[in-house]
Formats: sequence, C-alpha cells, structure tokens
Amino acid sequence: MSAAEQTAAVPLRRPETTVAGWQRAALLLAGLALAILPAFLLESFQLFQLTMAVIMALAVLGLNIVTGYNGQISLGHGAFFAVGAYVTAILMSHLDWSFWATLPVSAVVCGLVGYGVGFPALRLGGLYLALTTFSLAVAVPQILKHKAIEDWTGGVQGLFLVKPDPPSWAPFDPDQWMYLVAVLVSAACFLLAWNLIRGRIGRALMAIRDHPTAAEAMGMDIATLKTRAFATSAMITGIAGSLSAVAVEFVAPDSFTFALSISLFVGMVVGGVASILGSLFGGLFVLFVPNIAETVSKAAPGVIYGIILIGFLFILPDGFAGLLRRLYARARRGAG
Amino acid sequence: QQAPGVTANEIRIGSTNALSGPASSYSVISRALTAVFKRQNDQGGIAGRQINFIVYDDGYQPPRTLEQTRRLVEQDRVAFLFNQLGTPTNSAIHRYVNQRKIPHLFLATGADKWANPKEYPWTIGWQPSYRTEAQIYAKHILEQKPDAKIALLYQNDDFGKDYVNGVRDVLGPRFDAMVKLASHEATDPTIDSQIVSLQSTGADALICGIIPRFAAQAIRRVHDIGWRPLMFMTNVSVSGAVVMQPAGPEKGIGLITSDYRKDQSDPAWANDPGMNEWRDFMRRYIPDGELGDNNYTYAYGVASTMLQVLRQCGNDFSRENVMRQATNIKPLDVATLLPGVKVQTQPNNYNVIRQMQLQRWDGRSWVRFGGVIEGANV
Amino acid sequence: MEGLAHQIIAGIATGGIYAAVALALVMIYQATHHVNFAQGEMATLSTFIALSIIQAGVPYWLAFLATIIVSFVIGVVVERVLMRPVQNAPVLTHVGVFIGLLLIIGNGTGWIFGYTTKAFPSPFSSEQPLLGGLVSAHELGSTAVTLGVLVLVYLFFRHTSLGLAMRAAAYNPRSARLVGVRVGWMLALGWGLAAAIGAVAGMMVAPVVFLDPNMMLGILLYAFAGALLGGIDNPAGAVIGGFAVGVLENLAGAYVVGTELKLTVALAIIIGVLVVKPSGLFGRVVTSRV
Amino acid sequence: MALLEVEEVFVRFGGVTAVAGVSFAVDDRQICGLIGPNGAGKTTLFNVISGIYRPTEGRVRFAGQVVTGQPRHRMAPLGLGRTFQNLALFRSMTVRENVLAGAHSAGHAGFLANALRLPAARREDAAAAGRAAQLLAMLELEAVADVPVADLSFGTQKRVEMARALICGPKLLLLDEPAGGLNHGEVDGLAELLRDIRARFDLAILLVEHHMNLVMRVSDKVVALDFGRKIADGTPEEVRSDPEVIRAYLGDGGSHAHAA
Amino acid sequence: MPMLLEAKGLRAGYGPTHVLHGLDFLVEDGGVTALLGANGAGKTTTLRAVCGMVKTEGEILLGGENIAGWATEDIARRGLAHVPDGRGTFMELTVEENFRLGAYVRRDREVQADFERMWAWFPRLRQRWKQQAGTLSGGEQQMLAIARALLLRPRLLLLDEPSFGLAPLIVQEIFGIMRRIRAESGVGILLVEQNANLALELADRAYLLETGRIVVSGPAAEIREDEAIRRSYLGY
Ligand SMILES: Nc1ncnc2c1ncn2[C@@H]1O[C@H](COP(=O)(O)OP(=O)(O)OP(=O)(O)O)[C@@H](O)[C@H]1O
Ligand SMILES: Nc1ncnc2c1ncn2[C@@H]1O[C@H](COP(=O)(O)OP(=O)(O)OP(=O)(O)O)[C@@H](O)[C@H]1O
Ligand SMILES: [Mg+2]
Ligand SMILES: [Mg+2]
Repeated sequence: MSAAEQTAAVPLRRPETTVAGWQRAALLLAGLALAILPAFLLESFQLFQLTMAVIMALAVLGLNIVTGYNGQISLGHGAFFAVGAYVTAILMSHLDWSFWATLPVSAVVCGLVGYGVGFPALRLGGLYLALTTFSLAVAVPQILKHKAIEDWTGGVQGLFLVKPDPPSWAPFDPDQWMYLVAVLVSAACFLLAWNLIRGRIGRALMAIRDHPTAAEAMGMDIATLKTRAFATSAMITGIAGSLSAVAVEFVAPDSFTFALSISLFVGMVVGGVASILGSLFGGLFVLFVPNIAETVSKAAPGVIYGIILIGFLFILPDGFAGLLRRLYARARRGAG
Repeated sequence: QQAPGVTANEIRIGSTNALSGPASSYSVISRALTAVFKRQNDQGGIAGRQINFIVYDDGYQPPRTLEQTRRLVEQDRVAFLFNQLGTPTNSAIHRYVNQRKIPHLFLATGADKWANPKEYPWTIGWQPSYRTEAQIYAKHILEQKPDAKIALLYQNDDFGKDYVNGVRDVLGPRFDAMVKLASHEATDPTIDSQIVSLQSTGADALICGIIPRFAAQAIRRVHDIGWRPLMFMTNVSVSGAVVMQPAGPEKGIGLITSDYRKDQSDPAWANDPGMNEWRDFMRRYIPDGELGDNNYTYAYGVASTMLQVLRQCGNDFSRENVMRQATNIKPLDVATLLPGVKVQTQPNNYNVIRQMQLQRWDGRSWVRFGGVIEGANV
Repeated sequence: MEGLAHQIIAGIATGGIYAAVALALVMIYQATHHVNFAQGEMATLSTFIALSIIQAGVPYWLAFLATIIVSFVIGVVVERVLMRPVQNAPVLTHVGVFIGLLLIIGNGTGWIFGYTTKAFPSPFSSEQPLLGGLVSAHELGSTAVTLGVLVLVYLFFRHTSLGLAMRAAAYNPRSARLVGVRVGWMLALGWGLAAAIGAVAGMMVAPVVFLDPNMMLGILLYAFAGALLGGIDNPAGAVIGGFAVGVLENLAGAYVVGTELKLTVALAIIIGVLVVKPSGLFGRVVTSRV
Repeated sequence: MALLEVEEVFVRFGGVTAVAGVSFAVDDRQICGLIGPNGAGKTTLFNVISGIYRPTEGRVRFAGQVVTGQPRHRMAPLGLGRTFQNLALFRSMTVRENVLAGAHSAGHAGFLANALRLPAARREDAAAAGRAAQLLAMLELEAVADVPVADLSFGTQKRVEMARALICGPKLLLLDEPAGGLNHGEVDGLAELLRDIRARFDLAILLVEHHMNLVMRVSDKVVALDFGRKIADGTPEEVRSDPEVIRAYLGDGGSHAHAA
Repeated sequence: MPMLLEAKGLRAGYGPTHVLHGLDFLVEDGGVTALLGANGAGKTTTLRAVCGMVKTEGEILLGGENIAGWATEDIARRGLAHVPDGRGTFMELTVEENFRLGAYVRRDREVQADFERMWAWFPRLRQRWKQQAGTLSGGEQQMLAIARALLLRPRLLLLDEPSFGLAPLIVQEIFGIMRRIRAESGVGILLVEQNANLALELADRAYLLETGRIVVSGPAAEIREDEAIRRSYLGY
C-alpha cells in the first residue's frame, strides 16, 4: 500500500446525478439565463469584474482537465493563457483580424504548444512535471520580451487592441457585449468539457491518473491520451487568454508572470480538483477574494489573502466541489 | 457644477499600487502619500475640502490595474487618478483614462511615454525619464572618452530597457559597435556572471539600469574583481543607506549618477530646511517609517506637486480644470528635490522634472559636479 | 579561456546558494514528500530574525544558533497549526496551503521588517577577495557550511532510526503508525529541521545577495531545479545539482544565448536531462510493480 | 495452433532471474493453471504476456502474432484481459466507471467525438453501459455499482477487477489469484463462475492461484514453475502427483492445507 | 486477571456509513481468536477498529486498559502488531529497512537475534535483503509483512488474511510459526482468515460476522464440528 493510496490524489467521486434529457436541457437553459442576467443588472465595472471571473474560470477549467482529471500537475498554465492572449492580440493589432476569427487560431496554436509540452510530461511525473511546467511559466514572459520577436509582441511595452464591437442590431454597450461573449464562449467550452469528461475519454483520463499500468492493460494509449489531454487543456486555457486580451484590451509580458499560473492553480484547488462546476467557483475566488482581502487590510492584503486561502482549505479541504458533493449526498440520504 | 468625485467637503482621489506581491516594496509610496494628504487634511484640507485618497492593490498585474482603476472611476467615482505605480500597469489603463478624459496624474514610473500630450493629453508623469537619464550618461561618456567601450547592464523589463534606448538615442549608428549588453531578471539571485561577461569585453565604461539589491551587488563585485570602469548607476539605486552602505562605501568611490532628489542619508542635507521639513513630516506622520528608504522622499516630492495643483485649482475641481492646472505649473521648488531642480509643466510639455545633476560618490556622500542638466532637451 | 574559467568559478559561487536551499528542500521532501514552495520565504524570515538578533548586539555565532532554534520552532509550529488540519486532504490541497503560506510569510516579512535592501554580516569576514575577486572568503566559508549540513543530513537519513522513521512516515503514514512511529511528530520534526536548514541557507545567502523580503524568490526556483536535477531524495545529489545549475546557468548565459534567455535555456537543459533521467542524476529509482 | 505460446522466456532484474526459459502454450477455450511457490515468477510471466515487461530473452505469440515488444496498450484490443494480484483499480472511480473503463479498447470515439457527443460516441457509450450492467449483475456487484471502489472490501474489489477484465470480451483472460480473499463457499462459486465465463464468453483462461483445490478443479492443464523454471506441465492429476511439484510447492500436507 | 483483549459494544464505520454495529469479543492471553465471515462482513474493519485506524465507539480493553480512541502509534507501542490487508509494508524501502522499522519501538538488545529468527523462517527475505520491498512477489511481501509485525515482539497480533497469496507450503509454515510463538511467548492472536478450516484448527475461540454483527460465537472446536454453521456461514 503506498502513501498515494491513503491520500488519494483527488477526492473520491460520488456518483453524478442521473437526470433525464429534458431535465438536463431545462437545467442548462436555466443556468444560461442565470449567467446572462447580470449583463442587465450590474454596473459596467462590476460586469467587467464578472467578465474577468468567467475568463479565469475558463482558464481554471483548462487546468482542471490536465491536472485534476488526468493527474499531470501543471504549475504553468499561465503560459498557455499568455499564448492565447498574444495570438489574439497579434492578429488583431497587426493584421486587423476580427476577434472571432482569432479564436480558432488561438485554440489551435495553444493546442499545439500544449501538445509539445505534453511530450516531456510523458516521462516526468509529480514534482518533476511541476518543475517543468513552472519553468514554462517563468520562461514565457522572457520569451515574449525577446528582441527576436519584439516586432510582433511589442516587447516589454506590450500591445493594445480593442474589444469586439457589439453587433449593430444588439442593444448592448461594449461591456455588456464583452460579458456576453465571455459567457457564451465559456459556456460552450464548459459544455464540451463536461461531455468529454463523462465519456470514454474522460474515464480514460481519470483511469490513467489513478493507475497508469492498469489503464494500459485496458488498452489505453497513455502517450496519446496524455499529450492530447495537455493539448485540450492548453486549448481551453488559451481561449480564456484570448478573451482576457480583448477584455483588458492590452497584453504585456508582465500580465503573464508565474503569479498568474499560481492563481489558476489556487482557483483549481479551492474550486475542487477534478470538478467542472468547481472551476467556475475557482474563477470567482481568484478574482474576488484578493479584493476582499484588501478591504480587510491595506497594509498587507497579500497576508490576508493567504490567510483566507488557508482558512478556506481548512474548512473545505476538497474545495467548493467537495461541499457540493457532501450537500448532494446528504440530500440524497435525506430523500432516500 | 458638480464635478465627479468632488463635494462641498471632499475631494476623492484614486490610486493603485502593488500592496501585495514581489513589487510591494513600492507600497510605502502610497503610505507616504496618504500621510501627506492626512497632514493636509489636518491643516484644513484644500479649499475647505478633505482629501479622500483611495488606494487599491493591483499586485503589479496589468489586468488588475485595469480592474481597480475601473473600480475607482466607475464605483468610487474619484475625481482623478494620481501616482499609480508601474509602466506595464499604467499602460493597461492608458487608453481607458484618456478615452474617459480622467486626469491620470504624476505616475510612479520613469518611462518617457507619459509625456505625450498630443495623443494622451490626460496622462502625465513626474520623474525624469530613465531614458533621459541614460542619455545624460552616454553624453558624459562621449565627453570624457570619445571612443569608450561601453558596457550596459540592465534589468530585462521596461525599466531596464529604457537605459538601452537612451544610450542608443545618443550613440545612434555607433551603438552596436560601442556597446556590450547584459541583462538580468528581477528574480536572478546574483549578477556575477553578467559582470564577468561584461568585464571580459574590455569595456571601460559601465552603465547600470538595475534595482537597489543588484546595484549593491554590482558595485561590490566590480570593485572586487579589480575592474575600474567609469561606472554609472541609475538614480533609482543610489541611496546611501540602501545601496552604498551595504555595497561597502569605499567600493563605490568614483561611481556616478544623476539625481533630482536629495539623498536623505547624505550629511550635506543634515540641516537643509527642505529635508528638515520632510523629517518633521516623517516623525509626526510615519514614525515607524524607514528613514533610509528614498521612496519616502520621492513620495513627499510628488505629493507636494499634487497639492500645488489642487491649490491652483481654486474652487473648480472639474476634471478639465485639474488637468489644466496640472499642465500649467510654474517652476516650483520642492523640499526633497535638489537645489535648482524645479517642478514645472506647460500644456505642450509634460516633462514635469527636467533637470538633473551629475554627482559622484566620494566614499561618504554624493558630490554634485557640473551644472544642472536640462534632461528633456538632450 | 580565462573568461570561461571565470564564468565557471562565478557559477560555482552562485551554485553554492542554490545548493544550500536545495538541501532544505530535500529535507522537507524526505520528511513529507512535498516540496514546500514557501521554503524560501521561511528562510528569508529566519534571516530577518537573525539580523534583528545581531542588531540587538548579540555576537554572530550566538545569533546564528539562536536563529536556528527559533526557525526550528517556527517550522514545528507551522506544521502543527497549518498543515495538521489538512493532513488527510488531497495532495493538491497541500500545495494550495503552501501557496497560502508563501503569501502570508512573503508579504508579512516585508510588512514587518520593511522592504529596503539590507546588508547582512558574514562570519567569514576577510576583506581579501580570492581568485581575482570572483570568490570571497564568505563564499568559501558558506560552501563549507553547506557541505557540513549535507553530511549531517546524510548521516541523519541513512544511519539513524529517526531518519528512517521519518522517511517511512512520509512514504506510508499508515504503516508507519502500525510500527509505532509517531507520524505527526515526524512531520513536525521534518518541518522544523527543514526550517532550520533553510535558516542556515538564508544566513549564508544573505551576505552575498543582500537581504530583502524577496531575496529567495528566484533562488527557490533554481534550488528546486537543482534538487530535482540531482534527485530529490538524495541530499548529496541535490547539492551537486545546485552547483551544476549555477554553472550551467552562467555558461548558458555567457556562451549560448545571451543573458536575456539564460534562465529559459538553463531550465530547458535541466528538463532535457530529466527527460533522459526522470528521477534525477543521483536519485533512487523507485519501482512499483503490479 | 495454440492461442498463446510462450517461447523460452527469460526475465532478469539485475542479479535476480525471475523467469528462466519458460515455454508453454494455452489453447483456445482452455483453462490453464499456473502454479508455483512464492517468487517462482508467475506474476512476472503474466506481466510479460500482457506486455508490461519486455522479456530479456524469448518471446510470446498471441493469436499467431508475436506480441513481444508491442506497446502495452496494444494487448487489450488483441483480446487479452487481465486482473492484478494486488488490485489495480481506478480508486477514485465508482464500480461502474471502473468496469466501463475496461471497455476502453472496444470504443473508438476520440476527444472531439466525445466532446461533441457525436452519435457514434453515444452509441458506443450506450453499448458499453449495457454490457457493464450485465456484468455487474453477473458478478453480483449491482448493489455497489455506484460506490467508489476505494470504499469496498477487498474481496468485492477483486470481483470488480474481474468484471473490468471481462467487459471487452477477451480471448484470453489472465487471472492473478482471483480466489485471494474468498472463503470456501465463494471459492466454489468462483469455480462455477470461471467455467460459466468460459462458456459464455468463449475464452481461454490462464490462472495463477495458490488455492490448489480451485486450480485442480477447473484447469484443463496445469503448468508449475519453481525459481523461474518450468518444473511440470500436464493435466491436473499429473502435476499434482509430480514429486518435484510436491517437494517444491505442495508439501506433504499440501492437500491438507488448502483442502476443503 | 484481565483478558488480553476485550471489545465491548464496538461500533465503527467510515464517515457517515456504519459498518460495525456493536461487537463483543475476547482474545485471551496466549489465545487465538478467529473472526470469520463473508466478503464485506466487516472483519477488516474490526481489526482496523482495534488498532485505532477508524473511528470507533464502545470499549476496547487491551490488558484491561481502554484503548478506544487512542492513536494507532500509541496502540502499537503497547505491543499490538497488525498485518493489515494489502500488507502494509514499506514498498519504497528495502527489506532491511522494513525489518528495522518493524523493531522501531524496541529498545532491547535482541533485535539482531530476532532478525536472524526471521531469516530462518523466511529465507527468501534474507536473499532479498537489499531489494526494494515493492519489487518482491506478492507472497514475499506477505512474508515481509508478517516478519515486520513479529519484530515488534507484540503481546497481541492482528492478522488480516495471513495466508493470502502464500503458497500452500508457506501457509503451513506460517501456521506452524503462529503456534510456536503463541506457545513460546504467550502472544495472543486475533485472526481473520478466509480459510476457515485452517483458522478454526488454530483458534480456540471464534466469532462469525455478518454485516457488522456477530451472529455466532463460541469455542472454535465446537464451531468446526457444527455442520449447520459451517454450511450456512462458511460455505463448506
Ligand atoms: N523489479 C524487480 N527487481 C528485482 N527482483 C524482482 C523484481 N520483480 C520481481 N522480482 C523478483 O522476481 C521473483 C519472481 O516474482 P513474481 O512476482 O513473478 O513471483 P510470483 O511467482 O508471482 O510469486 P507470488 O506467488 O508470491 O506472487 C521474486 O523473487 C521477486 O523478488
Ligand atoms: N475505506 C472505506 N470507506 C467506506 N466504506 C468501506 C471502506 N472500507 C470498507 N468499507 C465498507 O465496509 C464494509 C466492511 O468492509 P470490510 O473491509 O471490513 O469487510 P471484510 O469482512 O474484511 O471483507 P473481505 O473479506 O472482502 O476483506 C463493506 O461494506 C465495505 O464496503
Ligand atoms: Mg504473484
Ligand atoms: Mg477484509
């Protein structure tokens, strides 16, 4: 019995709800309506915050695919976020592409980069992979600044771009539109991720995380699945990066330091490792809690943030998703 | 006539700074600014109004700067923005504030792009730009040793790269032939390797655009390996207490910088009225502040400038008038700036501090030499 | 050629810094099977404490000793207070707590002790620079201290039953309890020792790089890389790895790509080596079979 | 031609020779027992057959094809299923998900098809779910179908492994001590089950087991190993009475020890 | 004189699920108590409860002292050794290190002598002395687990399916060893074993568990003879 068996890498999953098709559709619609509502209720600044939170949630979702579900620890997902942001920024500011056209390019480029990173990841596990990915996070700002590509990236000065304009028929201001864009793109990604995780591939990813040798004996091609998981994950996080580039309307190397990767990681842990819904919570956490920390103390908001983070993990060691699971289990016991 | 952020008894001013994270050493600036405004409020405020200075943390991350700035503007409805920290961070909001026509005043960064009244009329910096400073050093080298080989050590970010740009401005096509570059990251533990590399190029002049910790290392290491170039240090990193003493004061003899501030650890200013005013302020408002930290003298200077603008506003604190006054400052002496260095602006010239003076470390303090240099016109 | 020699010497001097911190990482890894990302910040805090003690007029070596003891206690307290409640939580939650700890200690140190760069005294104060000024007496002395600590750590893990129990507790707490190992105390002890080693590292590093709250920020990454390069379960490997990273990084910067990408290239090389040898150059390969 | 042919296989780990030149064959629909003292090399041989280890020398033919050196994940699609001596379940997943994971090699839908839930992917999923339900019923795992496997007792987990190995309909099933942790009654049940499985799924079984009673009862033939060498190969009766086997493995009271 | 082990109203479970619903059982000094039952009956959980690995209610008296709620390591230090299911060896450490850990709490000078005794009993382990335990075969690991437990020189030994994965010859030997240590040093044994026949032969007291409750208890010999019980609970 190894130590790993005792503290399972991830919280044990309780069975998912089984709901009928129409119920699921209804839930989905309700959720979407709930997500769109803020666009009409909030002030534009709050809407901007929420937009950023949704974007962070999407990035956390990407991380969750590879780290949560597939067990490949990445401390460097900020790098993919950066690549996505820069692809969009470069295409928009140098080549005048529309935002929408940059999305698939950004997804493909990030997917390829992720695929590439997936290869050393095949040989390296645990801490070694953590170092590798963390190195990536540390290296990306330097690479972005490098003079060889300065003409494209804008070097240390970064690039400016503009938000996508709301379509002329729509009665939205740019902030509302940006929020809706972020929600729609993210919702689509969440849905696809949800499908992926529930199906054959999702099971394979988790199986590989839990017991690679047994997974191989079941016919799972670890190399292919892991590298593709990395690519998928990078793709999702990269799309989040693209969204953030237009939401902030500016990219610079300093926007993508390793602190960003750490934030995403924190988002994943507090949201709940290997949880789709948890990723959403993680995005909200990393965006809003620093502000809460700041209202407590201006002198050292970082200290307060750290305390809140640890306190949260004390209360919910398996993240927000763990709470949901327990509530669900209790409800079921109560009902049954 | 209700201007945003201004009521009968309050003026709201917003700012962002790195209160958390690796850049939080600059958070003392916000602390000092808050204290200066508190002193002003204690003395009755400005035009009968109390100053409410709101600072938010951006952790030196540009997206958060935008978030916090929007919060200040859209939620807290500040009258204007003042002394936000950092180049990438301010870049992220550059367009936002100009589109919204919000005064974006006296930024805590030495990039020279803030002095661009044509495209960005609402943004104005304060300190002399790093680029200007680098130009001064390059010119000085050309005067002293017209065919010098110049080594340039810089931090690989906007701050450091401005030194490269400044030297390039002066040398033009000769840059590649004359200059050997080495950069370091803010997270590097030491810069020994870079110094060894630069020494081995046979350079006889060395310009450093690096932060205090590395400055102390560089001064010490250059001395220890027996290299004796004509050495220049960015004025960001020349505090007697924070750089020269740790490096070993005798190891820095001959080091040149050009500053616009008085160094508080320099005995020459022991009885200087301006510095006494500052010390008195520190004693009363920031008793636990580290007196060796020259962010305090910086903050005192920039806050004084801000107060001058507010006084000039009379009773009209509309954004237009604040901006008008901020760009019409008659040459002004500020307590913590060197004699002869003035704060001044014109609507077509946003370089707030244009003068600097070369000074040389003599083992105990900085000795000024040459006249006051008009940097912006270099 | 002289340039090359100088780069290597300078690299070894810097590598000594990484090696010292890498040792602390190995210590905590052996005791808990985690790498504590807040290790650097804890060491910085210890160094500030040391400075306060020295500034209070205590002789250097006494302050040195006192700092080690205080740091040990801090390590134990951190484990008891912050790690204990999440003992049974999923692994990644621990990483979350490390990040929280890093935020608290990193930001707290600046807040308490100020942000300005400070000189930290060296016990090996010969003003005579050696090897053409590339190495100071301090660097030689601190390397000796690092090697001394290495010997102690090595002996501790290989030849004491406490060291064995500590490793057992990290590998398999449940079985360790069954043989009577007080797992909780082993973890606390591991944290204490790691903090103490970190304190030594901090006090050896600070005279070279100068003391400020972010002193260890970059060092930790290099130390982490060094420890993994050498093999995270091998103290001697970690020390060798630390030195290797120092030299490698300098050579990459000076001869391969120029300084702007030297970190990137150094890391790429390290990762390349690890891909070939996935448990580090001197790490033990643990086989698990079915 | 035999379904499985093991030819002169050697496996060495540093100084230890775990398997030393073993050859034998298993025919279609045959149940073959593999016995031997602890450390004789049975599990190692299993790992060679299922591609987890590459033999130092020798090779393995499966369904006429040399499979030695094939990537590990190729074995399942060829029709090889296995269980593990020390349980190798996907611990964070439920029983049903574990069994479904076993159906991986029967499916083809990739990332995109899964993410988009294309009809093909849905059909595959539905088919797998159907087979999983059948197997859960057959192995009496329905009650715990949605319980995470980590929460189950040892014996139950063993059955989950069996279901997982069966769902793909392998041609050859490698069972490493399936009777471990079963009591007498359950062992009897297992014997029934194995025969039943062979009949229903039309497969061959290679069975490692120390439970002599079971081996002797269900096997068509038995291979005995000692110190990595083959010491006997024949019908259960032949092997049981082989003096070498008695000396090395069963002991005089062997039948007594595990007899029931 | 108190019993070596006495459980009174022992309840235990995992999180919200209750597995044991109030068990009473005894192990005498130098006695062997067998715990039998089908898969999932709660045998393993009972052993875990006795050595503090799961949350319990009720009394667990070890030599008259209530150890309920104690930490596992403290219970081990009171001379209780446990060979858990799944073996509980240190897979990443060498055989030698496993031995040393087995004797970790001992301060006497006979550890080396005990090592030699184990070598005599399990020559395989001596051959594999410097090998990583995780690379041992299943049966070798089981031997190691038993040796490791015996090296504690326990008063009470908990064995969870000790015959698991062992070849018939070794099983005989192990049961022989158990008889010997019980006779020589008065060690008490609480034994969970699927091979009921073997277990009842060794034991002097037996309990039959069904879904967390004791359904039959009594002298082992009687249960062994009782055809009805054998048929309905032990399946033979
Ligand atoms: N990676 C390895 N390194 C060294 N020795 C090994 C390794 N793997 C297996 N062995 C040795 O090879 C021998 C055969 O092991 P194997 O697991 O095949 O035995 P087995 O017949 O399955 O025994 P059991 O019935 O106990 O399970 C054992 O003695 C074991 O110690
Ligand atoms: N870690 C756990 N978490 C939750 N439930 C568990 C856990 N371990 C066991 N159980 C449950 O407790 C009950 C008793 O299990 P236990 O392992 O004690 O049975 P057992 O009698 O030892 O069975 P076996 O003969 O299969 O080993 C079972 O229903 C099982 O599902
Ligand atoms: Mg085996
Ligand atoms: Mg059991």
